[in-house]
Amino acid sequence: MSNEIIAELHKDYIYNLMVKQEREDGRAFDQYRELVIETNVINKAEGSARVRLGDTHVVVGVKIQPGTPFPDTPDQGVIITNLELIPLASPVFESGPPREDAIELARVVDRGIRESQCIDLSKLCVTAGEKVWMVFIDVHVLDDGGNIMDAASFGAVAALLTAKLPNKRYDLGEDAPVPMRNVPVSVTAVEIGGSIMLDPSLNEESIAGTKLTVTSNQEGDVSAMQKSGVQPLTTEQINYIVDMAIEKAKEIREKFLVI
Amino acid sequence: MSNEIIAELHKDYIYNLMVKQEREDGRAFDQYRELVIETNVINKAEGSARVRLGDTHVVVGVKIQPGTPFPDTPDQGVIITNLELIPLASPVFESGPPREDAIELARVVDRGIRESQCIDLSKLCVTAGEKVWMVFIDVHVLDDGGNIMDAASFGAVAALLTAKLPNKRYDLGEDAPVPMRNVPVSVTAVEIGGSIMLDPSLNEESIAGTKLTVTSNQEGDVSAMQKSGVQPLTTEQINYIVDMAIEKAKEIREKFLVI
Amino acid sequence: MSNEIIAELHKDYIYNLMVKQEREDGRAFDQYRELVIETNVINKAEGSARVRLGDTHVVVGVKIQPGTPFPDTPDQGVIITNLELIPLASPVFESGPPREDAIELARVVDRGIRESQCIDLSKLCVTAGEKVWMVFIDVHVLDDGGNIMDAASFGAVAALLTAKLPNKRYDLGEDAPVPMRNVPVSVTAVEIGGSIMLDPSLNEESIAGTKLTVTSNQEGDVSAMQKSGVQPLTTEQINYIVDMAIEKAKEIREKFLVI
Amino acid sequence: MSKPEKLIEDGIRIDVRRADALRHIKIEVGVLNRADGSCYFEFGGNKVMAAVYGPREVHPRHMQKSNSAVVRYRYNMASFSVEDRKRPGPDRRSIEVSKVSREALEPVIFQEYFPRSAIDIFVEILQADAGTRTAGINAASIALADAGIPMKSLISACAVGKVDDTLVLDLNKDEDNYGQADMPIAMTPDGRITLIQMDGHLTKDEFKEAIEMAKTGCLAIHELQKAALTEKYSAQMEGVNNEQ
Amino acid sequence: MSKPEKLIEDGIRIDVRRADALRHIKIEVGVLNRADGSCYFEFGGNKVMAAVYGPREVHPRHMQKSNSAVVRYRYNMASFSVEDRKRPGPDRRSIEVSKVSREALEPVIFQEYFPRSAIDIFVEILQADAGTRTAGINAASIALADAGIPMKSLISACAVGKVDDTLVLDLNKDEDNYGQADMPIAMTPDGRITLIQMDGHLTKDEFKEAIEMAKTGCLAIHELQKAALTEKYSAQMEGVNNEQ
Amino acid sequence: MSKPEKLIEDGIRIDVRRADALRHIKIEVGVLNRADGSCYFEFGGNKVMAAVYGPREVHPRHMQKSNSAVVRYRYNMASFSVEDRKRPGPDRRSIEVSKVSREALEPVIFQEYFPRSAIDIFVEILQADAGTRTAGINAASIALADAGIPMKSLISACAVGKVDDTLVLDLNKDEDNYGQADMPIAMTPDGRITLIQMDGHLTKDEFKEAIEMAKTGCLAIHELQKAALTEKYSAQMEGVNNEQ
Repeated sequence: MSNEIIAELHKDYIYNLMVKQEREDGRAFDQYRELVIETNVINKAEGSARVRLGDTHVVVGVKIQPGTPFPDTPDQGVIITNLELIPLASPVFESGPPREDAIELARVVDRGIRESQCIDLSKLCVTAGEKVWMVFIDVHVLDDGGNIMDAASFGAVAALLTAKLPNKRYDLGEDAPVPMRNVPVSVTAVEIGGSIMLDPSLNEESIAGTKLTVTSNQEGDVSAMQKSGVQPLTTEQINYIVDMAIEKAKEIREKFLVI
Repeated sequence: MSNEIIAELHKDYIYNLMVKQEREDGRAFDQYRELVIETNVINKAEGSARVRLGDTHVVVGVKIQPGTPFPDTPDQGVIITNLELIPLASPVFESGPPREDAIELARVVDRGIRESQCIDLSKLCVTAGEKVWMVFIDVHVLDDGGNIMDAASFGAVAALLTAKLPNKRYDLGEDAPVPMRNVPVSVTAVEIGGSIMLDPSLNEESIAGTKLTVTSNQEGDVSAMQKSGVQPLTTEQINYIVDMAIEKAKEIREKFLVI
Repeated sequence: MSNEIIAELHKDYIYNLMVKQEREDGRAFDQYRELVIETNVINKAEGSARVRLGDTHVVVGVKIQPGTPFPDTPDQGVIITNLELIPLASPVFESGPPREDAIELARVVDRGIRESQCIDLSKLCVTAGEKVWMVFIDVHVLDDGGNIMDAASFGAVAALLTAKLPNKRYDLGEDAPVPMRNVPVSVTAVEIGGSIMLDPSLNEESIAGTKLTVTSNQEGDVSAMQKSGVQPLTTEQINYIVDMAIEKAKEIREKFLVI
Repeated sequence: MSKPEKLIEDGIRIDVRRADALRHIKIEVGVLNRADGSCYFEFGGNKVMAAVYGPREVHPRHMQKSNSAVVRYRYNMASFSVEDRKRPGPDRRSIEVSKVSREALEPVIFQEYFPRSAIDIFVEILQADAGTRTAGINAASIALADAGIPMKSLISACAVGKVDDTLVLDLNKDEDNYGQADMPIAMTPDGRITLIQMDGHLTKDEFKEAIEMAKTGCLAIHELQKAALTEKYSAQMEGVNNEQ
Repeated sequence: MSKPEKLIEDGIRIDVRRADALRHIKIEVGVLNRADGSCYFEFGGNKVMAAVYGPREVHPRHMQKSNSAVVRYRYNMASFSVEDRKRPGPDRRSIEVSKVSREALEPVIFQEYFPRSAIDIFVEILQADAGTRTAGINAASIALADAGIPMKSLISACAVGKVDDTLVLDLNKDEDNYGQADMPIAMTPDGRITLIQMDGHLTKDEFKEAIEMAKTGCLAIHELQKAALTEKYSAQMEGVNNEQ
Repeated sequence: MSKPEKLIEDGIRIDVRRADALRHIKIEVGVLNRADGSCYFEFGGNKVMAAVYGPREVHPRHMQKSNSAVVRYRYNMASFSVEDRKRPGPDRRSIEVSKVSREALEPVIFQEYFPRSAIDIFVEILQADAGTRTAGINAASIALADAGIPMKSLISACAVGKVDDTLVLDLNKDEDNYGQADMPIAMTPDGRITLIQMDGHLTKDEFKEAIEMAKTGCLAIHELQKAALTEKYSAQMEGVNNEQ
């Protein structure tokens, strides 16, 4: 709870720094906090990753099981993304079914993956109309230090990049990698007092009026976008963020290529 | 909320009118408010109707899909009736799963249709024991001006009378009308200060101790009945309402024959 | 509610008795209250029993239906135990889904039956991998006079001992008894002020810091055990209770052999 | 079972009753220790336990009424009470039955004596055999009296139905399943109807005959209810009888 | 239907629109009696009813804000509004849509005028045809004005998408199903964006063009919204226009 | 995998342990920023994160106790922690585990120091491998100390089981699946047992031997817990050790 009070006291301080074009932790406006991605951290999962982005800490597990396809896409696998803001991760998270914040986060992570078509869903079909692979992406947030959005998204992509289709377990031959054909990268910006900055810390997030998340693919095109928060943005601000996000995504994508 | 306060102030007024054998809106005790039924208002539904009964406004959609029959009636279609008192329709309705009032309304609408046997359920069988038509009747209340019961019931019957079995969509031949063989009509009466009157307005409903809904078929026989509310009724009152309801149903039934 | 207040006033009294090695109702520390077990009390159930243990009153019904086995045990029947603390049975029970107390009771009853292997689950297989008997044990508590745990357990075992597999109803031949090969008996002790006593009454239960339930089989071996409550126990106390419980179980088991 | 060819033969029903006969009724008053009042009621194959708690505090608070008690009624079927196991917990049917049962009893309870308090009625169907809601109301009415709740009168309930084109009192399960109409009714001893529901098919004349038949049934049940309470509280019942 | 071979032919879309044309819009203001403000809105095949209640008391109390009104938005699809019947009640999609729609409207509401109170916005989708969230926001914005809630301006919303490699305004259902990108936007009349979401595939240049296209669409809708309100409240609208 | 022919051969278990050996344990203290205290605990293949918040305000209010803190414990398995994906949210098993785990820790917490407040313990099972509840209790006990909650002592927990008619300490997954008995135990360093559960089959003598075996295991774990805390808080630990 004390964290909350400190955050409150920091608000003015951060705001005042912003005016001087500075951030509390000394970062440049387009600079991310330290990002550490470890993969294969959960051996019961078909793919997994632990992401530490500054003080934020998430674990993503990918479980893959056979299931029935949707009637309108009989020859395509299914992606289901779930994210829980468990009370272990923050004094302000509560037990119970996911609320709108968690649902929004899960759906934006999901769209970043789905809309970038980074997974070739047609290769997740075992028997058309009958059996396809169901890919469950479960994001477990352990410590909320701000910008869960990007940490979750990085974790999901990293877990997928190392995930295996468990063919052997279901007598379908040898295990094979999940058919990934792109590496979408989500970049989140906030607007505070007219300034735009990337990768908000918890304190920055708490005083920002609005967030904009832009997911771009390795061709540098936009796959998904989400504004979250009450403060309006101008077209100029949005265009500025999109340009910045596409550049920053290229830099972050390098991290995935060495996984 | 102001509507609620006005209703409160009206109570004495209405009660006093009642004693003088008068109603607030000048209607005779056996007179319905203006009733307008439009059908085919929702083209995504297999059948639909909009009902305005005085200030009350409901939309009913009928969706028809193939499904599995119940084990004890393998050669009969299935009717499922749902009614929601959504918070858009009244300051006193709340979000969330249906409460006892909504459930009672749905079940009485359902029984009026089911028990009058107006739908020939055996003609809703596609393959005995395997596939039958599931008829979902969904009542959406948009404005509660009193006597939702009858408005919902009229809407359900009107929507069914114009509904089509979507054979084409499921490769089962040409679309065909829902096999209707009767037109049940629900008539609701209230007792206020010893007087019986039909089609209560919102104000009348709020001061009535009890409601009695009588659904009769086109032969003039009773198919379903429900007393709702705490005030007891005498046998004489009930018999009087049943006689009145059967007569009034004949008049209202005319509205359906021109659909 | 008055019962609750009386219980409160009794606490000191009972505690003081304990110190004098006495119980409120004059029982010896290892003595159960009067136990009456009637079976076949619900003819819609495949097996049933009514248990009165002092002021405690439970009815247990066993329903048996065909169902699909779990994938990892394709040739074994399924036991599902449910217990509800319905508000009819006590002023402190509430409506709604089972809470931790009811869930713990259900699971301990279940383990007593499951872990003693008193039911030969392999004989509940109809067609391996496809159809097995599902045995639903539903415990309905009607009056909470203390030690629901043992009353529920006795009722479950008694109901099973008289239950029939409904072969006839499902065209599988003649009805047959549920294949029982042991009679597990649950015995619950409490610790109050250093003394150990069996079968706590409601008042005793309310002042006891902890309960220990020991289920033993007819060979005198332990099948299941559960400590419930905050007060720690020493190894000596636990061993003392285990010895006592095994002896007492032999005595109680006699009741079942005459069913 | 499948539909029998005839549900009535020579005026005799499949359970060897005449058209106007009730099933066997067994009443036990005050059978539970924790409840303030209780009643075990057998009505044909129905086995029902009713308990009353109150007047007591209302939780949650916002349900309190400042000038009267709030009456709550929970009708619940045990999972094992029916042929096919019922999932535990309330379903739409039991919510509706609870509502109309509560409304059947409220008119005779002096709710205004207990402002800001709750009178809770719990009815558990242990075995079901057509007529559970009327069995529950009969039991609950006795449990209220057993709890000492001030009442204007008892409430008695039974159903009338139509089978093989004949009106019959107190349907059994087969008559309910294969009959043409079912009409449960609850009433005060002086004939004021506090619950009426109907489904099926009745002509206007049949309806009027049915309602009279139900009255006769309810009055017979009322005598049994009184007798059961008198047996338990010979002295205290004086007052209750005077109030009626 | 399965994917049509071409969604655009000679610059004309399958519903005979040009790339920059909106679908037919029909607006009725103040159509409900119980609500404090309401609007029925047709947008192509979308049929949407919006109602506003408030400012009114907040239940549950702990949701109150001491220095401003709390704005709540409930987007709900009727079961019969879509091809395959939707289960009643909120799902994950409708919870997200409710959130972003609320955030699209909050910036123009003078929430600080009504501390400790609630402004409740209910949007029911009676018929869905791609673009329900933007239809809902357009309707809700008018319903807020109809309820007399003080606002800095109206909010207007529409989507831009990409089909057959061409940017098009206001996707219809087939374009939504088989198109390459969908980007709903909501904005104030002076171009401040209060909602933006996107999925699919847009190059950076396409994106920038798309956002301009959306602006044009929103401004056109804004004129229709004003006209509908003016028609109903020719006199009262003076003030609102000045505020813009 | 299917049941191995032998779970113990020449006194050596399938994971090359002797009957009385614990699996590998790894402890990290204070690994989370937001929580007031935390501990990451690996116990064989179990990976567990525990966090403690409090003493803090109780929501909802009616859960407050006027003369002590309320202790709450939430044991939760991540969907991906097990072979077959687990549906998110509490199930009956996790509710029971949460209850007995809370009762295992409450006796050592000075709850009376913090009336009207809550001490919340959250345990997340990230990877499960038999013994998650004991791993969780071990982790939670350290997290409580890390949060500075006054405690009489730490609590240590492990299971004893029976496989191939032999008593063994600290079952692994295969021993749990194919063994004959499983008995998790939690205790104070001075041997007072705060959790005991058992299922399977143990003779009276085996039971008594098993409980002694568990004690030895718990004491070994206690040393590791102390060491991990000492490492982090060499100075502050003085006080805690004195309290024991």
